[in-house]
This record gives sequence, C-alpha cells and structure tokens, in this order.
Amino acid sequence: MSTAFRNIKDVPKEEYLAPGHRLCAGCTAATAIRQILKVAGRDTVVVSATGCVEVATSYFPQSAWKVPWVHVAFENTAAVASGIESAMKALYRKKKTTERVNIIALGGDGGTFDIGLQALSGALERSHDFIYICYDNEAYMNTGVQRSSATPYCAATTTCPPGKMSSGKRTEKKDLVAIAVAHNIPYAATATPSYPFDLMNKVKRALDVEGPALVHVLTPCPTGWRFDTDSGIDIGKLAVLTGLWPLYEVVDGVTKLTVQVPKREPVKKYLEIQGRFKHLKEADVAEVQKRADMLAAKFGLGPVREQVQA
Amino acid sequence: MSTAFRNIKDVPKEEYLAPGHRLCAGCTAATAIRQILKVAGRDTVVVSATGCVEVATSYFPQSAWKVPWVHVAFENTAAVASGIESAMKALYRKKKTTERVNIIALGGDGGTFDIGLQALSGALERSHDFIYICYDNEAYMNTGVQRSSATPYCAATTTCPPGKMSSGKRTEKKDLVAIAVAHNIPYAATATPSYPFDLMNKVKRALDVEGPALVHVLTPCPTGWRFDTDSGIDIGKLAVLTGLWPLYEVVDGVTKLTVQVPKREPVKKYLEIQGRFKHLKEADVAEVQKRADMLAAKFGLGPVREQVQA
Amino acid sequence: MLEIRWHGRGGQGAVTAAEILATAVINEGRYAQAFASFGPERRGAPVLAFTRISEKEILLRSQIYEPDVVVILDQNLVTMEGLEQGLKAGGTAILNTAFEPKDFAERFTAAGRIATVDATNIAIKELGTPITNTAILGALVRVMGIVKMETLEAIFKERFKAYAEKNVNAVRSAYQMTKVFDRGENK
Amino acid sequence: MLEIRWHGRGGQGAVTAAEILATAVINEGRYAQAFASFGPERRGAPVLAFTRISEKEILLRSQIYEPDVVVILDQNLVTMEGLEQGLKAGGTAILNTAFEPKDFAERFTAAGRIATVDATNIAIKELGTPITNTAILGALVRVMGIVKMETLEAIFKERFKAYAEKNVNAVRSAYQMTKVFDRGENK
Amino acid sequence: MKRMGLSGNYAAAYAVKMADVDVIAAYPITPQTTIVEKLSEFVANGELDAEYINVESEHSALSACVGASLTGARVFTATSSQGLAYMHEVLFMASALRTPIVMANVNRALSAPLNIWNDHSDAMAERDSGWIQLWASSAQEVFDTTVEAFKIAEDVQLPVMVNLDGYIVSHTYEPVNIPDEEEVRKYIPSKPMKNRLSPSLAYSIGVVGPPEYYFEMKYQAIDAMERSRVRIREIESDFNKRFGRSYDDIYTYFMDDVEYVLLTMGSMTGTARVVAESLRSRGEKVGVVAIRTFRPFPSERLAGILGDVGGIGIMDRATTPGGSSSPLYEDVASCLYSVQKRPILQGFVAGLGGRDVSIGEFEMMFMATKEAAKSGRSKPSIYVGLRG
Amino acid sequence: MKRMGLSGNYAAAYAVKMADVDVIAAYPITPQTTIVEKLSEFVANGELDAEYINVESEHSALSACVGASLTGARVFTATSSQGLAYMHEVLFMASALRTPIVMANVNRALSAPLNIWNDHSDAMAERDSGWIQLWASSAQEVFDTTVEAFKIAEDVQLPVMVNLDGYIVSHTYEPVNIPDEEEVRKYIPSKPMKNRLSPSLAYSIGVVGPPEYYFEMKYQAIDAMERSRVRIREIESDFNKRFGRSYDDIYTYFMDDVEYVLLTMGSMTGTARVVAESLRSRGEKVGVVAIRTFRPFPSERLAGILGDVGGIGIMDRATTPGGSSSPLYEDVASCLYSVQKRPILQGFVAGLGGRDVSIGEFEMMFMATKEAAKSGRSKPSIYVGLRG
Amino acid sequence: MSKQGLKGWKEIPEGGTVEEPGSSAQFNVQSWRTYRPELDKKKCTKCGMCWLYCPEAAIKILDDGSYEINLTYCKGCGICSKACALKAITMVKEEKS
Amino acid sequence: MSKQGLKGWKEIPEGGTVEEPGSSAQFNVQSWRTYRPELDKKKCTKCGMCWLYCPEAAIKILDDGSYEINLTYCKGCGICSKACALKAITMVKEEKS
Ligand SMILES: Cc1ncc(C[n+]2csc(CCOP(=O)(O)OP(=O)(O)O)c2C)c(N)n1
Ligand SMILES: Cc1ncc(C[n+]2csc(CCOP(=O)(O)OP(=O)(O)O)c2C)c(N)n1
Ligand code: SF4
Ligand code: SF4
Ligand code: SF4
Ligand code: SF4
Repeated sequence: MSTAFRNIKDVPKEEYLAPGHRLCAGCTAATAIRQILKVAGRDTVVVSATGCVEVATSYFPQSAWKVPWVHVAFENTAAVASGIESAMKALYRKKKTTERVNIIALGGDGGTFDIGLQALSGALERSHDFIYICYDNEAYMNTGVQRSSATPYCAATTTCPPGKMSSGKRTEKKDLVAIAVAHNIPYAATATPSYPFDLMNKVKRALDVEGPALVHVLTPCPTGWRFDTDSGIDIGKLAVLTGLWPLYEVVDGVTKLTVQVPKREPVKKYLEIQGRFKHLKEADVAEVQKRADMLAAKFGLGPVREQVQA
Repeated sequence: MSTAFRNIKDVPKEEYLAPGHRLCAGCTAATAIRQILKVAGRDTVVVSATGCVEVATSYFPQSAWKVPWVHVAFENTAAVASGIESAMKALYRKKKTTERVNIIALGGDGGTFDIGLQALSGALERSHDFIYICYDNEAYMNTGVQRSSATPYCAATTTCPPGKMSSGKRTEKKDLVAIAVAHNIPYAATATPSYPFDLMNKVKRALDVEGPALVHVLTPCPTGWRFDTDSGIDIGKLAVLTGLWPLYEVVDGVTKLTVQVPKREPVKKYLEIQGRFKHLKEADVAEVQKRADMLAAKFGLGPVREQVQA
Repeated sequence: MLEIRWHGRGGQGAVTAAEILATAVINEGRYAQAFASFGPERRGAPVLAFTRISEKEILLRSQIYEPDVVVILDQNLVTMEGLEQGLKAGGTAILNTAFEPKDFAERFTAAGRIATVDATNIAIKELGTPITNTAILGALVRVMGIVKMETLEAIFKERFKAYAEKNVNAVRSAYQMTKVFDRGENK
Repeated sequence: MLEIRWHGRGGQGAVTAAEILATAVINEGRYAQAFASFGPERRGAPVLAFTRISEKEILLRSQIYEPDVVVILDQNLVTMEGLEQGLKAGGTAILNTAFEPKDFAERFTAAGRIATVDATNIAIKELGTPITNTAILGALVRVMGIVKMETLEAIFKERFKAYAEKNVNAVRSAYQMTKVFDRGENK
Repeated sequence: MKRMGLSGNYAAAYAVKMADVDVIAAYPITPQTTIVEKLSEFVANGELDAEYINVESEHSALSACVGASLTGARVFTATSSQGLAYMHEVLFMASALRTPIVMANVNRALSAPLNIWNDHSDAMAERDSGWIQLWASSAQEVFDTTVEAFKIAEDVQLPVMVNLDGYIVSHTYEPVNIPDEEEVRKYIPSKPMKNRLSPSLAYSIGVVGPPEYYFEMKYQAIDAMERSRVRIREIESDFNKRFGRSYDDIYTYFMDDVEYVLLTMGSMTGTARVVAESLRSRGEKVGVVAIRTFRPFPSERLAGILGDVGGIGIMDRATTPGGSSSPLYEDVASCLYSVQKRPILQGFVAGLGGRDVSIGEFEMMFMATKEAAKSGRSKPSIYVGLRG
Repeated sequence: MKRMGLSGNYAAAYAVKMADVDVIAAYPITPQTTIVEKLSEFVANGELDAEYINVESEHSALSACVGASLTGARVFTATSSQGLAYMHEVLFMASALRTPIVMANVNRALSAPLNIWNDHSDAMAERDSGWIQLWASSAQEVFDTTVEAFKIAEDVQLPVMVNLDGYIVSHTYEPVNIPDEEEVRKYIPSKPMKNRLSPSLAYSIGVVGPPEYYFEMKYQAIDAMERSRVRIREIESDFNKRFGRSYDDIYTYFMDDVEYVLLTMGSMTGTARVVAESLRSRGEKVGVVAIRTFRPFPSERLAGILGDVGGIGIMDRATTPGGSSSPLYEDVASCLYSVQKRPILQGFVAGLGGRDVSIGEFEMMFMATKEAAKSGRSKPSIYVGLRG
Repeated sequence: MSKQGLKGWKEIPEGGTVEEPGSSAQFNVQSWRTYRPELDKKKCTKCGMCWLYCPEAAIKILDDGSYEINLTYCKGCGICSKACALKAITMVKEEKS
Repeated sequence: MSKQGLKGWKEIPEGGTVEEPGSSAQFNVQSWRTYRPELDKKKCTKCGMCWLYCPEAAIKILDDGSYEINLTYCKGCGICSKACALKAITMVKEEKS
C-alpha cells in the first residue's frame, strides 16, 4: 500500500473546505476534513450526515464546500452514497457521463455508530466502491453533547451525567472498526488529525482499494469534552500516546499498527485535562487504564512509561 | 458453561408452540422454535419480527404461542425487547411486580441482518439482558424469497435471479456472529435444529449469561431453497458436515467449536439437492468449496473426505 | 360475464391456472381478469383463485361470491368444506378426482354440470409431478369451451419453455379423459 | 412591558443572563419571559438573547424588534454591526467596556441613557474567568432597577452553588462601578 | 404494440424497463414484490441496463434514490404500506430537494394489526410530503401512468408516486396494451439529465435553511406542485396523441342530469361504475367521479364539476382517527366549501385492511347519498361493512 | 406549590418526574434535548427512579416504549421533527396496540431544507396516526398538559402527544406553578398497570389482522378516540378542582358580539390575543379561537362556536403541497361544511421554519379575514411573510 | 367465506390481542397433507427424534413413553419419517375421497 | 435582523442549492475571536504544522513558502500557536474598541 504523504511537501496546497464555516473555534473535525479533502481532491462527492460538520458548513445562502456536497438526513449517509455510487456506475457504463469521482460519506459518531449503522452495514455488504469516514467526537455534539455509543466508558454527557446514581456512561465504546471488519471489507483504519500524515495516507489507501473502506477518525471536541480551544490536537496525540486510540489499519482482514508507542503515557494525563472526566474517582481512572492496557496488548503498543514522582 | 441437554430424556415435554400454525410443511424454523421454547420455558416473553414465523403463528383470532408473545414491526425487534427488559427491571426494582422473565427476541435473517440490524446493535451495546435469536433461512421468505444479506454467495432468489448477466447473489453472506461479537457481548453462537442438543445447550447458556446473547440458527427452508419438505433436517446436517455452517460458540470473546467434523462432505452434495443452486456451474461450486475450506480452516474442522469415484 | 373459482393448495398452481386461462381469453382478443385470495398460509395450504371472463372490458373489482364455475385442482381438497359455497344454480363443478362425476351430484347440489378428470394421474404420467394446473385446464376447455386448445398450447410454449411439450400432452390428455355429468336442468 | 436584548457570544452566558433576570422578576412575583435566538453557530459565535418583563401575564410570543434596553456582554462585540438596531428612542444601552459611556453617544443615537462597566475585568478579578454575564446584571440593576440585588443573589446561590459567593461579589462590584450617561432628553 | 395479460405489478415493471431507468433501489414488501422481482429478472437477463441496489431497508431505498437522482440518473423505487411509512422522513426531503424519482406504491393497510391487504392509509398518511400522487385503477392505467410519471417528474422536478391498489390491481391479470419500446423512449427520451453533483459545478445540496429562507425554499416546491397541473395536462395530451389513451385529473361517469355522485379513488371506481350503470338503468340519477391526481388535488375542476350536484358520497379507504372527517372527505369539503350551491356530503369509510366492498355495499352508499341529499342532512362517516 | 421560572421543556421534564414514570426511551433532537437532559439528570441523581434507555434512534425509542408499555410500565418519550417522522411507522402501531405512552413533541419544521426552528409540519403529518394530540401554548400549559396526558392515556388506553412549539415555548423561561409532588401523584396514582405480557396470561399481542377482522380492530381505536372526548373533559375538570387551572378542548377570546375570528393553535395564540385586544380597543369586532385538542378534533363544539361568525381566518403553520388547503384549514372546513350559516373561511400559512409572525402580520390576518367576510369571498391560502 | 359468526368490534379484545394461548390448535391443517406418516410401533425404539424434529408438534408422547402422531396437526412433511433411523415411519399417500 | 435584501423564492436556486462553492468565505467570523495569533516570521521555520492543523484554513502559504494568518477567518482558537514547536505564534488578546 502506498505511503504518499511523508512530510509537509507532499501535502497538496489546495483547500476544499473554505473558511468562514461556523464550527467552534478549535474544532479538530474541521482540521480532519481539510486534511481528508486535500487527499481526495476536486473530483470528489461528499455526502454528509446531519451533525456539527453538516450544520456548520452549509448555512444557506453559503457553503464551505468546494467539492460537490450533499446532505439528506441523519441516518442515511451510507445509503445516499450507495445511490450516488450506483448511479455514477450506471451512467458511466451507459455512456451518459465520462466523470469518475471519489465518493466520501462523512458521518459523526452518532450518525455512524447509532442511527446510521444500518445504512452503513448495508452499503458495506453490498460492496459499493466508496469510503466512509466517521469523525468521532464521542457524543452528539450538534444537539448539545448527548451520549452516543461511541462515548467512552465513564465520560459525562448531558444524557449520561454523573450523579448520585451514576458515574457517567456505563457501557463501553462500540468498536466500529471491528464491526466494519466483520463485514469483510478490504480496508479499515483508525486515525486522528493530530497525526496528519498517518491520516492522509490512510485516506489515500482507502480511496485506492476497490470496494468499501472505512476510516474512523478521532476528532477531539473542545466544546463537548470541555478543554481549551487550543488543545484539540494535543489531546488527540495524548489519546494515541496513552493507548486509548491505537492507530492501525486492517487490510483484507490483517491488522497492522501504523504508529507505534514505545512508552505509553498514563491515561490520567489524558483524562484530567477534560471536563467530561472531571468527576472520575481514582477507581474509575484505574478502570480506564485497564482498558488502555488491554488495547495496548491487543495492538502491540509499549508499556506505560514510569511516572516521575512529583 | 452448563451442558444440560445430552439426550432425549433431558428435553422437557412441554410444548410452547402449539400445532395448527400456518408455516409450510417441513419448515425447520418451526422445529427450531419448538426446541428453543422447551429450554426457555413458561416464564418467557417472545418478541417477534415480521416474517414467516410471525405471520404464520399469529393469525387472528388464533395464536400458536403459549408464552406471552408480541410483534410490533419488522425492524424493531431488539428495540421492543429492550423496552420490555428495561420495564421489567424498573417494575421489579420499584416493587410493582415480582415476575422475572426470559426475554427472547426472534427475527428472521432479513429482520436481523438487514432492516433490524441497527436496533440489534443498539440493544447489544446498551447491554440489555435478553437473548436474540436469528432464525436464518437465508432470504426474505415471507415475501417470497428475496435476497437478504444472509443469502449465501451464488444462491438464487427472486431479487438476485440467475440470468445472462448474473449467476445469483454476487456478494458474501454477512457474518452476523462476528458483528455481534464485535459488540463484546458475553455469548454468541451458531446452531441448527438438525443438532437439537447442541442448539438447546446453547440457548440455555445464552439465557444463563448476564447481558445480551445471540444465537444464530440456520433453518433450512423447503420453499425458498427448493428441496423436498422431508429434507430440511438433513440439509441442516449437511450444512454442518460440509463446513459451510460450523457449529461454534463465542464466550467472552473466546471461540470454541462445539461440533467437530472430522471428515467434511464436499459442498457439491449440499448444493445439488437445492433448487436455489441449480444454476451453479462447476466453477461456482469450486468457489463455494473454497469458502467452506476457509471456514474449516478458521474453525478447525477436518478435511474433505475422499470421494469414492463412481 | 363468466366467473370461475379455483380451489387448490399453495404451490400447486391454482393461481397459475387462473392466470393462464385469463391470458388465453385475452390472447383471443376478449377480456379477462385473474386474481387470487392471498393469505399468510404457506406451501400446502388451501388457496383460492378466480377468473372473470367477458366480451366487454371488465370493470368490476369486488370479490366473486357466486361463481359460475368451481374448479377443484387437488384431490385431497375434495373432502374440504365450502367448496360448493356460492356456486350459481346451474353452474359447473370441475373436479380432479378418479371418481365419476355423478358421485358428486349430492355434494354440488347447485351444479347443472359436474365434470371429473384424474388430473393427478395425468400430471404424474405426463409431467412426472402431481402438479395438476395445466391438466385441469384441459377439462375446463372440454366442459366450458371458453378458449381454444391452441391458444392454451401457445401460452404453455411461452411460459413453460422446455416443459411446454409435456404440458401440452397433459392438457390434451385431460381434455380427452374428462367425464361430464349433466343434470339437464336449469341449463 | 419592558423588552431587553442581550448580545453575547456562544458559551459566555448571554442566555443565562436573560434567564436569571427573568427568574428574578418571576421570583419577585411578577411576569417575565426569557428566550434566545438560536442558530447553528458554535462556541464563540455572536448570540442574541431576550427578556420581556411585565406586571401582567405575558402573552406575546413574537420576536422583539424594538427593545427598550440593549445589553452588550462582550467587549469585542462592541465593534460589531447591528448592536444599536431597533433600540427604542429613549432606550438604554448597557455595555461591557472600559470606556466611558459618553464615548458611545454617537453610536447609540436612539439611547436616552448609556451605561458602561468593565465587566470583563470584574469577572476576571472575581471569578477568575472572563464570563461576564453575572457582572453585567449588576450594571443592569444599577441603571434600570427592575429587580432587587437580593433576589439576584438568591438565584446565584441556587444556580451556581459553590461559585455563588464569587458571582455575588461580581454583581455587587459591577453595580458599584457602572457609569451612566443620561442624555436627558426623551425621558 | 402488444396486447398482453399482465398483472398491475408487471405492468409497472414493463413501464420501468421501457423507461430505461439507470438505478432501481427497492426493498421487498408484500404486495409490491412482483414489481421488483420482475425488474430483477430484466436486469439479470440484460433486458434492462440498470443498477439494482438491494438496499437493506426502505429508508435506505429512498435515500439511495435521492442520491442517485441528484447525479442525473433516472431512478425508480417501489414500496407499500410499512415500507412507505418507513420512508416517511425521506419523502419530504426527496420533494424539497426536487429529485424526479418515480415510485410505485402498492396500496396496503398500515399496521397494527399487521395486514397485507389493500386500503389507502399508506398513501394518505403521506399527503403532506410534497409528492405528486397519481392513482391508477387498472393494469393498463398502471403502465400508462408509470410511463407518464417519468415525464412529469423530470419536467417539474418533483417526485411522483404512482398508486395502485394492492392485490386488486397489483395482482390481477388483465389485458394491457404495451406500446413498442421505441415509442415509449421517444415519449420519454432517456437523455442524460443534469448532474447536480458534478465536480464541475461543486454545488452544495441539502443545506440548512434558516428562518430567513426556509419558507421561500419550501414554497418553491409548493409552487412547482401548483405549476405541475398544467404540465401534467400537456403531458397527458401528448401521451394521448402518441398512444391513443387519454388520462385526466378527474374522471366522470354518468354525469348527465346527475343528482348524486359517489366519489372514489383507485380500483373501486370500476365497481362503482358497474353499480351506477345498473342504478341508472333503474332510473336513479347517480354518477361516479374518480380522482386520478390526488396531489395536486384538482380542487378547482372538482368544484366546477360537483358544485351543483345535490349530494356527494365520498368513499375513503383510510381514516384519520379523531379527525373532523377522513382524508379524502376533508380535501373535498375544503374545495367545495365556498361553492354557491353547496352539495350535501356524505362520508363513507370502506374497505379498510382488504375488506371487500361488494356490489350491495356500493348500492347502499349510493342510496345513503341520495337519502342525505334528499333530507338535506348527512350522517357522520358511515363505516361500510363494519361489524358492530 | 411553587412558582418557578422554567422553560417549556423543563416544565415537561418536571411533569414527567412527578408522574414517576418507569421507563424513558428517547433520542436527542433539537429543540427537544433539554427535556431528556433534565430527565437524565433526575435519574442520575436518584430524584426519579426510572430506566432511561439511551436508544440508538427514534424508531427504536418508540418501539422500546411500546414494549415497555405492554408490561404495564408508565412510559415517556420526547422528540421533534425528523425524530417524529422517523417514528412514523411505529406511531400507528402504538395507538392500535393501545399503549398509553406519553410523548412530548417539540414542534419543529420538517427537512428539507434542514431547519431546527418551529412550525407544525411534524405533528400535522401524523394526524392520521391515532394519537391523541394536545397542544400547549405556554410552559405552564406544558406542565399541566403533560400531567393530564398520563391520566388520559391510561384511562382511554391510547397514546398522547403533547405538542409544544420549538423554542417559542420549549426554550422560553416563564413563570410556572408547580404543585407538590404528592398532589400530582394523587391525581395520577402510579399504581402498577396491567402487564399484558405476563406469563400468567400468555397473550399474543400484535397479531395478523386479516380482512375479516382488520376493520373491526382498527375501529376499536377509532372508537376509543371518540370516547376520549368525554373522559378528557372529566379529567380536566378533576385537574381544575385539584390545582385550580382549567383546560378545555377549545379556548375562545373576545367572543362577545364577534364578527370575525382568527383560529390558531399553539404558542401563536398569545400574540393573536394581544393583537385582538388592541384591535378591539380600536372597535374591531375580532375574536380568537384556539384549539387545544387537535385530536380528537372538537368538531361539534367548534361548529357550535363558529357556526354563525361572519369570517374565520385559519392560521396553519404547516402545508399540504398540492392539497385542497392546509391541514388545520381542512379539518375546520370539514366540520363547518354543514352548518347553517356558513362562515367565510380565509386560510393563512404562516411561520414556516421558524419565520417569526409579527404583530403587524397578525393585524394583517385579522384584516384579511374581515375583508373576506365583508366581501363574501376569500382568497386562496395567503402565505404570510413570504418573499415573492 | 361467510362473515357470519365473526366477532364484532366490541367483542374483540382490546388491541386485537389473542387471549387464548396456543389457540392455533383449533385450526385444521389436515387438508395441507399429501402424504400421511404411519408409525409402526413395533419398530420404534422411542429414540424421540421424530418428536424433536417435527415442525408441527404433531407427535405426542404417551404415558408409556411411546410416540403417537396426531393427524389433525400433521402436514405430512415427512421429516419424522426421514429422521427415523429404524424406518418405523412410512409416508403413505392420503386416500382419495 | 432585517429581512431586507434577502432573496425571494423565485430567486433562490431550485432545491435550495448553494451554487457558489466555498461561499462561506463571505461570512465574517472575526467577532468570534478573543485572542489573536501573531506570527513571528523570524522564528518560523516553515514546518507548516500550523497550516495543517488550523481548523479554519485561515493560514495561507505565500509564494515564498512562508505562512501568513488571515485574520478575517481566524477564530483565535490557538491551535496554531500550540502546534508551533518554535513558539513563533503567540496569542494576544484582541484590543478593546
Ligand atoms: C432522525 C433524526 N434524529 C435526530 C436528529 C437530531 N440530530 C441532528 S445531528 C445529531 C447529533 C449528531 O451527532 P454526531 O453524529 O455524533 O455528530 P456531531 O454533531 O457530534 O458532529 C442529532 C441527534 C436528526 N437530525 N434526525
Ligand atoms: C418496513 C417493512 N418493510 C418490509 C416489510 C415486508 N416484509 C415483511 S416480512 C419480510 C421478510 C422477512 O424476511 P426474514 O426476516 O428473513 O424472515 P422470513 O420471512 O424469512 O422468516 C418483509 C420484507 C415490512 N413488514 N416492513
Ligand atoms: S461541538 Fe465539537 S465537534 Fe461540534 S463544532 Fe464544536 S468543537 Fe466541533
Ligand atoms: S417459506 Fe420457509 S421459512 Fe417460511 S414458513 Fe415456509 S419453510 Fe418456513
Ligand atoms: S410428517 Fe411432518 S408434520 Fe407430520 S408428524 Fe411427521 S414431522 Fe410432523
Ligand atoms: S488561532 Fe486557530 S483559527 Fe486562528 S490561525 Fe491559529 S489555528 Fe487557525
């Protein structure tokens, strides 16, 4: 598989997401989309699920998109993409068009893990040639930070608030990549805009394979996770460095780590700078550390680095 | 895990599916349900998706069910079950009831793999304590044998008919158990009523674990697969003996074969007795054999037995 | 207008028989409707089908309560209740059975004419399977006229392709072997 | 009926200020409505909030086009267009700024009174963050009356719990430090 | 031209094939299935060069159609009942986004209780969705209307729903005249339509419509619907010229000298005509009026035709529990509200969930309408055939 | 009793808490979210002992509610717009299966274009679904109506939708009188209801309703809806006795000697009253009538009240593209069709997608209604505030 | 075909519920059958596989542990016959009337 | 707040389409900012990470390969500043009016 992006020189200068959109200051989803579109280029159709990105980039009479873009609803992104892919195929075969395009379906975690999962599963099974990108800010942000099935264990949201009877989200984060891989698709990967070259190479590979591909991108959200607007990129890095967000890809069923972490950071470092984890007790932190350790074992990351005693 | 059913003596005599239902003569889904309900017993609520089983067992003013049973729609079986489970929990906690019941959600492959997948995924993620049973006849039978994502490679259905431009279903059968297992549930298994004790033990284990469990039951369908009404049980056995339907269970993520096949039958034997595979060419049969061999390798089944030359 | 009710069992082609007859009428330039009464029953269950035939465009869309003709495709159904229900006085009953038409005179009291044919036997002989819907059409044509045998045979050719020949044999054989009992009243 | 329009930026509490004022009025036994103008803008974007106050039940549900009072919570907004739009002749403008009220006389031509307070500074000092919504309420009460300081303080106690004290200090401090310019006409 | 015996569903499938659609996305549901099965066959045999998307649900079926349609492809889907209900949300989007999708909706009762038989509750519940709704009452009409639907949809850029009664039309074999494929293609040339999602345009479609614009955006589609009236008439007259069969927004029968009328929609029109003819022969001055274009509703013409009839019986095959009356009745009452001489209206709810409406029951409806007209006062909706 | 400043959404949440519901299943959507967020908080803090099901969609939200309700649990959900549309199919099932679910629907425009602001198209598109629909026009009404809704639902065994205008009511803080929890619980005792899914009964629920039975089964729910009229009145008068606030199916204002009336629903009633009062002071004989129970529609009473008014302006916040008129208009026209002295009706479509309806526009509507009444002829629906 | 004897709307249980569990047993499926299973009790070893496989619950266990086929419910699929290792069940064509 | 100058329904593109790609660039987000990034060109090594990370595409690459912040589009999040290993970008509070 190709590794097209090794340093800043390799990155196309063209912008396909215009400024003036209405995403929050410091929103890393915007960063991710800029990076993704640089790889995909002009001949791309983007299908957006309802969510922060959609709402904040397409406020009539203006749009931030410089590629053809369409939004229909919240739950049907992969289905709309299926229709476009099939139509483009038929029109090309019937010589009614000469255009060939990349088709990118773009959904938040809510629009992907929850209400859009069925459409996604169907599209993967039917083996349409498109790429699905889930930008994962781990909650329904557009509607004000409600729990999704991508919300991590223990995190606070407005529909799983901590309280006398609760310490945040009770269940685990759904494993989207595992679900996608269970569909036997040729390419699936995790990414984050904090590691732009890794992300861009993965998008390129996803576009290159025939058939459906999925890239699951962690996009830290200052508003929902409650951290300063300048910290999103760093927090994405910490997610990787703690082992909570291993960067890997699954090519034809074979998993490969793409960014090694020889010495992991303790999860505490990641948790304590985010308001959504403010309520965590020591035991909760230990639980989260356990999860990071399990992920590390599964994907072959290094041990937690020794902490210097303060 | 318990192995409660070893021979016919262990099987409860009580019937919870009454005769007089309107399923086809020779429908093995009916056999499966009889076996399942014997394990679950009286204190069980069954939630049915629209499909053959639902339509043919609940024709007003009669019902074949001897346990409380409810059908709401096609796509929401797991969601209805979620509601029942949560309500029972709340009512018990609030001392408004003393009843505790098994909750069985029952869907065909269409109601599970396709239109009901999202509700299922949500229920699994929320970790409701119920068991989901998919009776898989590999197509939408109730509406007249249309393709589902459980239809196997190359099989003919009315919406993937063979023809000049087509040799039946083009894509692979979706891997339901893998998808369920990707949700980190405590128990998932495959079964078929042709192996009744295996099936019943699995249902028992599924009921015993806390949290969601899934049992994926292959139920050969004389009408849709086009074979004689007396052959469903034998065809189920052949599915197992060819390696096309390995019987296994996944307990807390660990996969275990439950019925070993030391010498497999060639898939040809399975294919040639079913009308839906009548159109297959040698090369198609070889393709299917390849798939069986891959499954055999994955689950540790034996080699194909040497064929006696005629 | 002529109204026919077909009794068969799911999977045995009663609906197909009703359709083929209608197609034949249509192909001969007249008007026909064929429809069935669908339910959740599965293969093997009793089913009803209907054909309406007329020289004029058929506008009527209500069900058929009082058929002119009742056709029973399945031997085992002959014992079932309700077969004779609604049959018009002086109407016709056509049964797949090895028995004589007269044997049913008391059962189909309204029938002016009763015809029987061992369609199952014919089907097994000619087609190798007990699917009686084409054979019974032979009996129907024999008793009722309605369409030409050639019209039916042309449809078989289009519809059954490789099996057309055999079905043609079945329909011809049934045409030959149909026995008719005419009450001679109300005719 | 008194109508107030609040200008702030997402995440800075303009809506909360509108609500707190309404709650205070309600707690004093009178009638109030507080609402906002919501859009897809995210944190940081300018937002509008509104408060209606009356001695009688408020039935009106249309938007407020001509407020009696305009309150600007954010210093940076002071340069924005449209702040003065619709302000009733003889109305009041209350601004968070370190400048003098008179400096805005030409901007808010309709205003009978203009008040300024360095709410940001107060907020940073008292709360440790530049969230100005409680401080600005001090200015409002100073200029307009409307509710008693004690009523506000009681609400802070319920709403902000641990931070109540600090907010009380902020509102008091702002009350003290507000400067008013009265045009003396149209009053 | 060929005269064939075809079911209503097959007639729809043939029309779609002749329209040379590019994409079909549909999910099976009784009694729609034979449409999509036949189309699958056409595609499998290479008789129709189209992508058939085996979607996993109706919500996705229509979503895929919207996506496909925006690329300029000609698109078809078919559904019924629960399937249409499951598309509900996307229906509104398809019309507002101006996608010229054609859908066959095989009318069937809505659950619960589950029922696979005919009534009109599925389509009626979508009467706000901004789709043009045409109603076909025979297999021939299904064919012709489906062909026309593509032309209408692409002309006014609105989706069109062709309704046919489940089983009664969908599964009844009847004579159908099928024109030559060439003729059909000349009528609806399968030229490439505008690809609104082309990179050369880079449009953004389906954006947020804020309060400042939503009303205007929505009104565009309302206006397109209004304008479609004229276009539909023109397209019908072109059809008539080419194929010799004429269609209209309203059909009227036995209207000379008429005193009371039964208003119907869909397949029941046939039986109503038969009964009206027999009543006429008995000297009753009855007539039948049937609505073909339910959306846009032919209010003006209807008011013109019915304005001075003494009594009108309105036969609904759907209900609005707790409503002022039933759906069709309400549309009729609204459009007749301000006519001068106000006819007496008598509502009927009949044939829900596949309940047959017999000749006798039609007679009863005519007579009850007469009775209402004579007495000058009507009863609340009469539930025809309900067991008390 | 406590007088608090609460938004309409919080008022709903308080009512639900006081009703001591057992199960909540809801999916977030703007502007409903603050209801479910507040309820989540109550549950997290142990102030409400309920299972909160974080469903993955609205289709599942309502499905879970149906399942839960059949066990005899008291059940609540809340949604809006696309969420309600996505529930469409299940709405019909909830009513026919007679599950006494209470839902808050925060009225919002339907997409496309996507719009999070208020109009009534979401609820109007569900007017056939067999749900009782109550409309609340202030936070106080939201509280009171939600409390009543549980009692009504459980009494007549039908689901109840409490509608409140998005933002205008849902997010506006106002004074609300909240009774003591004990008083509320006495009014709607949270006794265990009948568990229809108990093993001791082994009922089968949601079965196939063949043509022989479907009509009768469906009619049961229609009848329950009709019977609910009386029960709602009784439940309201009990409410009045206990809490001193009285509700009704219709509200009337300034009806003495009235010549023309504006008919409204939801929050706009308030503005209409303000404008009517000012017009009255200028000598105009205007009145306002507002509908609270849209389903069952108060046809008889409405005909009684409006039967001899000269002109009626009907303000719809929804449309039926291509329909005879708009939804509320059609219900009104149907019920007034046969009154003796037929008032002139003038339709208005206003406030779609959050477009503000200003005082000036209300004046215009009153005047246009007057004009229509005077001239004896009305215009087609007037789109208030539409930029041409 | 007749509507006589069918319940009216007032008599149907609320919500169209079927209140009698297993009432499908009132439904006659005999006419569905083309072949009829005949069980030779002498050959039967009471292994019970016919019982466990029958889709219809048409096979009863008698008090003595032996099995009996209830022809009211048997659809004649032949599964039991095929399942019987000892060939104790044979399928015979239904008699003509 | 005023409705003046807004397009009527006849002028809006069919289906509410936005026909001008990237037209959000007309939307002014300056007022969102509390802090303003100031780039010290002397410290900058042109590593480009600020450019690659900026959520707003507010950083331009000039012809000479150096970077410049376009304050019309910058929301002042501070990501660029934090991303700069050489601390070439500092965030300064916006001036009061
Ligand atoms: C059917 C439906 N239900 C609910 C909504 C409301 N809604 C819009 S966006 C959204 C949350 C989106 O969350 P996510 O997909 O995670 O994207 P994010 O906003 O976090 O970027 C919700 C609940 C909707 N538009 N449609
Ligand atoms: C929303 C919706 N779409 C379609 C249908 C029609 N439908 C009912 S059952 C069924 C197929 C069921 O297939 P499966 O789940 O595999 O069960 P089976 O019939 O094979 O037992 C379909 C398509 C429906 N009832 N509801
Ligand atoms: S809420 Fe989060 S995801 Fe949404 S725009 Fe703001 S920062 Fe981005
Ligand atoms: S079609 Fe198949 S699954 Fe359905 S009842 Fe018949 S045999 Fe059983
Ligand atoms: S033939 Fe089939 S239905 Fe009859 S008893 Fe045997 S297994 Fe059961
Ligand atoms: S402060 Fe944020 S928005 Fe401004 S240039 Fe830097 S990264 Fe971009």
